[in-house]
Amino acid sequence: MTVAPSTPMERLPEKPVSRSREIWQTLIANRLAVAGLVVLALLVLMAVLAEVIAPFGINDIDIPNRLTGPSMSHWFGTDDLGRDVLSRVIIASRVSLQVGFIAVGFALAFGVPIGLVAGYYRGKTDSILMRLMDILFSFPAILLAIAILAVLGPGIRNAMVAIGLVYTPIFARITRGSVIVVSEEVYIRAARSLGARDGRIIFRHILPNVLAPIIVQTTLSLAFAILSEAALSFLGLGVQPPNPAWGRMLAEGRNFFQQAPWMGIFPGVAILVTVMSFNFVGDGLRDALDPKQKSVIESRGQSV
Amino acid sequence: MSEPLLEVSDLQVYFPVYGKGLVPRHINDVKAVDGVTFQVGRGETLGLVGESGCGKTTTGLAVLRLIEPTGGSVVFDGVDLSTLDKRDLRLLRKRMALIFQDPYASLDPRMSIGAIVGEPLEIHRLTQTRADRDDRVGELLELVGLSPDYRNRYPHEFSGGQRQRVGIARALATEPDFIVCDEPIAALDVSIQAGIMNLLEDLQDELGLTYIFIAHDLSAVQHFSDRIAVMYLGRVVEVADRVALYETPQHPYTAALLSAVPVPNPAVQRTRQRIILEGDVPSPLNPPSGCSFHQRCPKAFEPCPHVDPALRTTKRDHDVACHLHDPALSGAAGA
Amino acid sequence: GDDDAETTTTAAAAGTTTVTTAGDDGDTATTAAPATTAAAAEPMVLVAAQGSEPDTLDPHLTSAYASFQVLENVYDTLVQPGDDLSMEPALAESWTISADNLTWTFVLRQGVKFHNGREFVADDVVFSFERIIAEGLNGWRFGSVESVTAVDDYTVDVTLTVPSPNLLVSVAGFKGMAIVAKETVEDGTIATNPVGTGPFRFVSQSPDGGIVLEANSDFWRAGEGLPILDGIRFVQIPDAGTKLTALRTGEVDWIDAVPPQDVDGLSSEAGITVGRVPGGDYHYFALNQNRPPFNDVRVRRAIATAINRTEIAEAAQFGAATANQTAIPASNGSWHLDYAPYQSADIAGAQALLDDAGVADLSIDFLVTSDFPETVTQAQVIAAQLAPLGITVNIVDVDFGTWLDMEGNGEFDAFMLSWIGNIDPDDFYYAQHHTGEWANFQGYSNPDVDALLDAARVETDSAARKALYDQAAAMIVDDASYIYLYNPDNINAWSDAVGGYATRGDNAIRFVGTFLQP
Amino acid sequence: MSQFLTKRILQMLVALLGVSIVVFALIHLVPGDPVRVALGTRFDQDLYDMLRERSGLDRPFIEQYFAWLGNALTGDLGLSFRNSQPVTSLVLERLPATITLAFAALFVAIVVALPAGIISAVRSGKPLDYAVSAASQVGISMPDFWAGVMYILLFALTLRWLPSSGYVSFLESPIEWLRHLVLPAITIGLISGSVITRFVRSAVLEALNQDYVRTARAKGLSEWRIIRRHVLPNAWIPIVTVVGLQLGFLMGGLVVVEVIFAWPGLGRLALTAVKDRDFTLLQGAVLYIAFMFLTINLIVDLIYVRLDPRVRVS
Amino acid sequence: MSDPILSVRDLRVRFGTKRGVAEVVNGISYDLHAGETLSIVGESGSGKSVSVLALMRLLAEPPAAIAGSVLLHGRDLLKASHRDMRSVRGKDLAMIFQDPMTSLNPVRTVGYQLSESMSLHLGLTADSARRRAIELLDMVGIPSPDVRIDEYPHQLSGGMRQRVMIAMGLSCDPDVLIADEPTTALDVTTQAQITDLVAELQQRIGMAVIWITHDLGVVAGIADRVIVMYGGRFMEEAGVNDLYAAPNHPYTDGLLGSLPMPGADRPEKLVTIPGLPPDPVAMPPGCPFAPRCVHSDASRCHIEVPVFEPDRARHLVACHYPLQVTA
Ligand SMILES: Nc1ncnc2c1ncn2[C@@H]1O[C@H](COP(=O)(O)OP(=O)(O)OP(=O)(O)O)[C@@H](O)[C@H]1O
Ligand SMILES: Nc1ncnc2c1ncn2[C@@H]1O[C@H](COP(=O)(O)OP(=O)(O)OP(=O)(O)O)[C@@H](O)[C@H]1O
Ligand SMILES: [Mg+2]
Ligand SMILES: [Mg+2]
Repeated sequence: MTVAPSTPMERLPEKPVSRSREIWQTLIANRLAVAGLVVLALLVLMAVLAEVIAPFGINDIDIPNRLTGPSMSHWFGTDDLGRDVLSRVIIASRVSLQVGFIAVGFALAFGVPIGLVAGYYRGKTDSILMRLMDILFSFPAILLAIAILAVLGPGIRNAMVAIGLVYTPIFARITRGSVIVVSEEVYIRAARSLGARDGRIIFRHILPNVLAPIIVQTTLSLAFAILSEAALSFLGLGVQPPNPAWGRMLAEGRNFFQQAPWMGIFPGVAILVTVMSFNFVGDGLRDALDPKQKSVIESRGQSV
Repeated sequence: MSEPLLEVSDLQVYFPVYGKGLVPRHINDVKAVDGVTFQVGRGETLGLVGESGCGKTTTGLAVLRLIEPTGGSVVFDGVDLSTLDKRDLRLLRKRMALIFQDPYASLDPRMSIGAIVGEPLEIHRLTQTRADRDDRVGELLELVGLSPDYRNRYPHEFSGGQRQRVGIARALATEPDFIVCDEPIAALDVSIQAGIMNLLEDLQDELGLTYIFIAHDLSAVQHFSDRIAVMYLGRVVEVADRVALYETPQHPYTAALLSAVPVPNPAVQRTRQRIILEGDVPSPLNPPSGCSFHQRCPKAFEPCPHVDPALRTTKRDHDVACHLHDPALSGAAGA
Repeated sequence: GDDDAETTTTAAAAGTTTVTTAGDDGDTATTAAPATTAAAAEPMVLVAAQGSEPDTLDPHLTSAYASFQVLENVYDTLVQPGDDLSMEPALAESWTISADNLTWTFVLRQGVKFHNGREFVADDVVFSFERIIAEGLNGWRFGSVESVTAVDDYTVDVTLTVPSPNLLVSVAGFKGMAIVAKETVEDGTIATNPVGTGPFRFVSQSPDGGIVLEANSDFWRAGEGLPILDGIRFVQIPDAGTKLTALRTGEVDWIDAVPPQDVDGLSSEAGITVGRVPGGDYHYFALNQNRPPFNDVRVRRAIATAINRTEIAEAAQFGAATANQTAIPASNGSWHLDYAPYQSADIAGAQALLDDAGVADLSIDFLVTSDFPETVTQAQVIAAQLAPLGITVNIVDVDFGTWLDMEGNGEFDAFMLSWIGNIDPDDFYYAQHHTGEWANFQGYSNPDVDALLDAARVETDSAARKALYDQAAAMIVDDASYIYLYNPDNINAWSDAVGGYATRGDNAIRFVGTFLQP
Repeated sequence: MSQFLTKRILQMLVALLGVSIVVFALIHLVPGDPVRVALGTRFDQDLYDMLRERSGLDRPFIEQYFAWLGNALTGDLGLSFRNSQPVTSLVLERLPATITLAFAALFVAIVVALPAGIISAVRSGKPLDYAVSAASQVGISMPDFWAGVMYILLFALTLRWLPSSGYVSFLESPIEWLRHLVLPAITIGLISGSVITRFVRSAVLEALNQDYVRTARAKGLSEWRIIRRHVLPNAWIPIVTVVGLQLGFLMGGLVVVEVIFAWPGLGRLALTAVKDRDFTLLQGAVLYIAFMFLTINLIVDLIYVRLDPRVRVS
Repeated sequence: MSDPILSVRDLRVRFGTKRGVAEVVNGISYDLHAGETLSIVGESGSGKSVSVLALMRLLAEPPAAIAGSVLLHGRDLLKASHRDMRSVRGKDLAMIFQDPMTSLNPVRTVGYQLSESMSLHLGLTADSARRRAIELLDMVGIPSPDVRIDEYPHQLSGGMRQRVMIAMGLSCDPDVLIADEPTTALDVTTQAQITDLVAELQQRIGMAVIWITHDLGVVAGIADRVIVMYGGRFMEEAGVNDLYAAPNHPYTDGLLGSLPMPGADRPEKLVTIPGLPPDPVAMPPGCPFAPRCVHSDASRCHIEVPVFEPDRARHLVACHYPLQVTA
């Protein structure tokens, strides 16, 4: 094998970079997105190791020490049954993160394709799909939840499905709105001229160009899903007491708003931190998917 | 003309015009293409020229069924495109390509150049491995005068001419039989123009490609085409061999057009006489009665405002739609 | 109310007497009647906040406490529980019992008028009772009634199949047995426009204005200057915190319940009075005796022994409750049984019982409902208390509609709820613990208890009757048919401007003697 | 035009029919029934059977549905199981409060979200953007009951500026109407506003990157005018979509806020109907919500056509 | 000669990219006088568009970085405040963009986009702005201007959009019009109409024009002076007659040689300049054209950047070995 001599001037030919790699690289060049990823990773780690980390058990009732404020022994204070709020927040992360991610994942997995298809094909397909979504959206979420409980049986997994189902029409509508506009772009016609299948046009061309509002809705839904888990828990659909979930803790804390604000504040902060870090990642992802924004980010790394 | 690869007859494309009001109502049509008939032979290049807005792009799109024609038929290689279902049409697209007039708008802003050019290969599974595809993309970029190093860059990072060449590379990727080139060289410097035309010619020679070549640069059109069709307000008004059209233009519009071709010589260009077209430019929204050119035609005479001239063959391979060349009326013209 | 100033003054003057004669048992200080001022021209309307919404205003068809809060002031019953919960005359001035104890004859008050102006007569009693029997939710209370007949306009006979010493409580224990005007039933307006004989007349109901009542100037106690208020407006504030705030800001004068955790704070707040009396309700849980191992009395006793009732009451009610091992609270003077066989939180004793029964690794599906949130809290405390025994409590928290279904179908190892508003021991025990009775969801069956309950039902001698119930109650407690927890206090709160109101042991909301001082 | 509307109205009717079928099916699927709930713990089999028979609940499922549907088609939505009131009037009674709150909240939301979202996009990556983003995320993460209780404690209890709860009809007293409206409207408005802010930011950011913005700059237009006249019009579609969704939510009633502020809205009615398994009442409430939502979506679809000339009605 | 209206000095534009810094415009200088037409021709991708966008400060910074100076009426635009820049743009300095589809707002009517700068800079009322917009559309040869004015960009053909852009550029009678390939999508008659229109305006109001194009025929018709650009640098600058008669730079020569001649019989092949243009991320150290130049020599061309010789005032060429020496 011979090594071809190369003049110093000659640049090595650029390797084609795969799209996902490129997005990832741009994403991790964004400080906030990295911070978000790190926090999310820590949260997930916390959820996995919850039992090990939590200083107390989730149902270590201690009535005499109920409603005591944050202290050395109970950093986040105690709740109305004298349980350690910190421990409950830590253990609750498991359910809440799951609910958030899985429910939103469900809604994404169904809502976005429905919106894409409806917005791309318009006409009858659009009418049928969107009216179905309208029907779904019209239901009081609680009724839907109770019905799912009845059909699938109670439990956290079904709670996720229920929440996911509630969010599906929202994703569908949001997606469809943007798809309708993007479908009219010339590059869509160009893709069609190449003989691209509808599926390809929808997922390769339209989807990346409508991702911004979907990302926003995803981060929002995450917060709402975690919160609405509380409502479902009350209907027996979610996690059952004494197992904690952030939304449920917040809801219970409301009754002690004046006596023990920490009962609600800490789970609330946990939700906020999750949502914020998710948001940072979402914003970073959006930028990474937008080549113009990407250029701006890359140019920061260059001394021009 | 050799055996036709493409036969377009009486093609019509109307764009609906909607009124104001809460719920838009269809009130009128823009007759962008209104009864266009022509053939393109295998291995032939048909130049398509005409005034801006006369329907060239729309014709090109309708021929490829990228917009649904309102009427008429397009037969490609013996197949009436309107009879094809979605899937067959899609498969046929491997053999037909379009170079878009607006290069930037036709490039997906979120795809890198490499992905854009590689897309047709992927769609029609023309390359087996990723590496193959990357190689081929590099080849294609090089072919149009772009460095393969640019493959990871995005459309907004390119100059107008570079974007146009990306579009050309994409169109060439599947090695189609037939390409509609809608102003493929408008944004290129002359050297690259020459390079692209040479490339297209080479491909034609090697692979027997067929082109519809839409351009405003009549020198380039004449250089590149075998036959040239002149369009005016949604119709073909003259079709002729490249030389015949230049040397003996029959339609007054063609003559006017030719007289306006700029010459790259300041001395000549600044002293040249152009045929100035007077009168209002007609609109496809409400085309004039009779011959659509009559209001601006220096030679208009009695029948022109009333009778719509049909495209008829006057000489061998030379068709024109003008009363001046209607044998039945030629006497009147003289009068 | 459109009463003029003069009426108000007279009414107010009479207020003092009423309050004193009503025999206030001293829980609430009797406030002096309001002084007559120029402001008296302003109608004296009490704004009362309810925590939930009345479903229907038809007394025979509602089971909502919120409806009864309103109807208590609109309707009358033949007799009514007095402040000590013994029955005192109301629409019936007197009553006599036949020698065979099978016919009760009620002599009705004369000159009483319905709010629509028609006079109240015996036919109204017959009509109302027949309606209750035929379609009312409380028809079961008339289980022993054979017929109701009007002897004349002012005399009604109630004929029984068996002697029923608790008949008075059954026919008049609360406003579910109210005497209604026949015509309102026939024209269907009863559900929205109740017409009764009570101290206040229904005026209107709307989503924004709430329920408006005005003083009934023809009230049969008008002679005593009752009612004093010109009117009452019931507003519905479902959130307990908001309701409390509304009381604090003066937007409302009275609230129907106070979240237990707020009671202490509120009591010491200036301008607000908290009325708190031991209540007649009881909280309990029951184990499903149709399922092993809960059919084993040792297992049930083990659980009853292991729990700490005081802690449960403290946790759920913040001390506003009294732990109790039987059903009937001490405040129900006549029927209470002081019986507490279980050691509190006796883990060792409980373990011994379980070992004896050969039960280990017990797991309990515990049915509770967030519609009654204290059940959820209590279940968690119980779960913690049973944990040392190695018992796993799986709390099943569902909505009440589902809860009822699951309870009815026996889909539980344990369920928890409370019974409210009982006065007579029969109401405390019979339906719940008699074999095969409709409320016996836990599947308890003890022939001895059945015999005692049957006998007590028809025993007309009070002392003998008490003895029978005491025996039955002890057996029920020993068998842990129900595991009784505590009796919560009844709590209301009102602004200091409100006078002549007292929280009652039966939780009836009576504003008949209430007044407002400027 | 009329053809499009006719088509959409037909679709709406079909959708409403679908809604009613699903409500019917669901309510029969879930455990518990209205009679059982009405009887509560005082369960009595005879009474139960009698009441079921009287309300027709003992008949086969399909038969019940068609009986209901037959009446519904004549405009009679039946009587509530629970209190025998006509469902139509129960729902109508709640409408003014629901609609008032929905629009007031939406108003607050838009007034907050548009400027906040725009500023955040224009100053993207700058401190102001972070501040707005953080605020909107707090708004999203803070549940309505928490926010509502805080406002009540602050504005009603401590400052005594506003009443803590209740609803007063506009006709009765416009001033009281407004005073009672402020807190609930702000509670939901700020949450909705946080949601809309995120969308405004994202849509504006997207449009700001386009070439026509450069053209507008080349004309010498001020940045604010460019935002208003060139960027926003291109950003409207996603914004209008969420606003439509938000309005749909709001029109359906907001259980928690209605509870906290003792607001006589539809959310509580629907919740009660679910809890009571009051099928007829629930049908009425859900049909109303569905109708509102379908109408809003029809309007949104029509607005799309206005907003982007390339979009056609389908 | 009078003072120039616009004078560009040592303008440089770089883009930070992942691959490195792209040196897209590498120090260009020129003057523009009232009434004058300056044509910039050159290699596709040589930096023509970027250089004019830079002087209008319309490049996003980052990723672009701009250096040098741009004096308009003696004031440096690169140092001007945003507010000053706004008052200059559209009024003193108007621009016609190369890509008419994406440069027009898809959701605003043609009329709206046209009237906007007129009401801003000329203070016209809505009505008169509309009237003038219709007039302008008519002037650029769009049929039924009264109907088209209410249409949206996507309803127009490519050439019509381009003419809308032109009308927009002309609407406020700017001192300097920068036209970036304004007639590429126009047929020759319409193109002639446009060039006539611009020439007429130049006559009337002394507007100076920078006309970027690839159409050497157009250049021959309109330009006073021509600049040939390659690889971010100016290769040659001369009066239009001089340039066509005697191209000095090998690149200019190559360009002119690539033209297809109208009417002529089809030659076997068009002549092209072999090779690829330089990569702006890795600019060759010497003359950017050297790698493709038949006359280049390794000792000078590949090492030393040729510059304009200042003494050859009327015909400047940046080449170590110019083709001919003009008198
Ligand atoms: N945003 C960007 N990031 C990186 N490179 C860019 C960017 N914009 C333009 N370029 C590069 O700058 C160079 C000059 O582009 P410019 O658009 O000025 O060319 P041009 O001379 O106008 O060409 P054309 O005649 O094809 O329009 C090109 O090589 C292009 O790739
Ligand atoms: N989507 C559309 N909606 C309405 N009218 C349209 C649409 N597309 C094109 N038109 C109209 O159709 C006519 C023909 O347009 P077309 O783009 O085919 O012209 P062209 O010959 O390609 O012109 P150019 O040389 O300027 O590109 C024009 O009048 C144009 O306004
Ligand atoms: Mg075109
Ligand atoms: Mg350019």
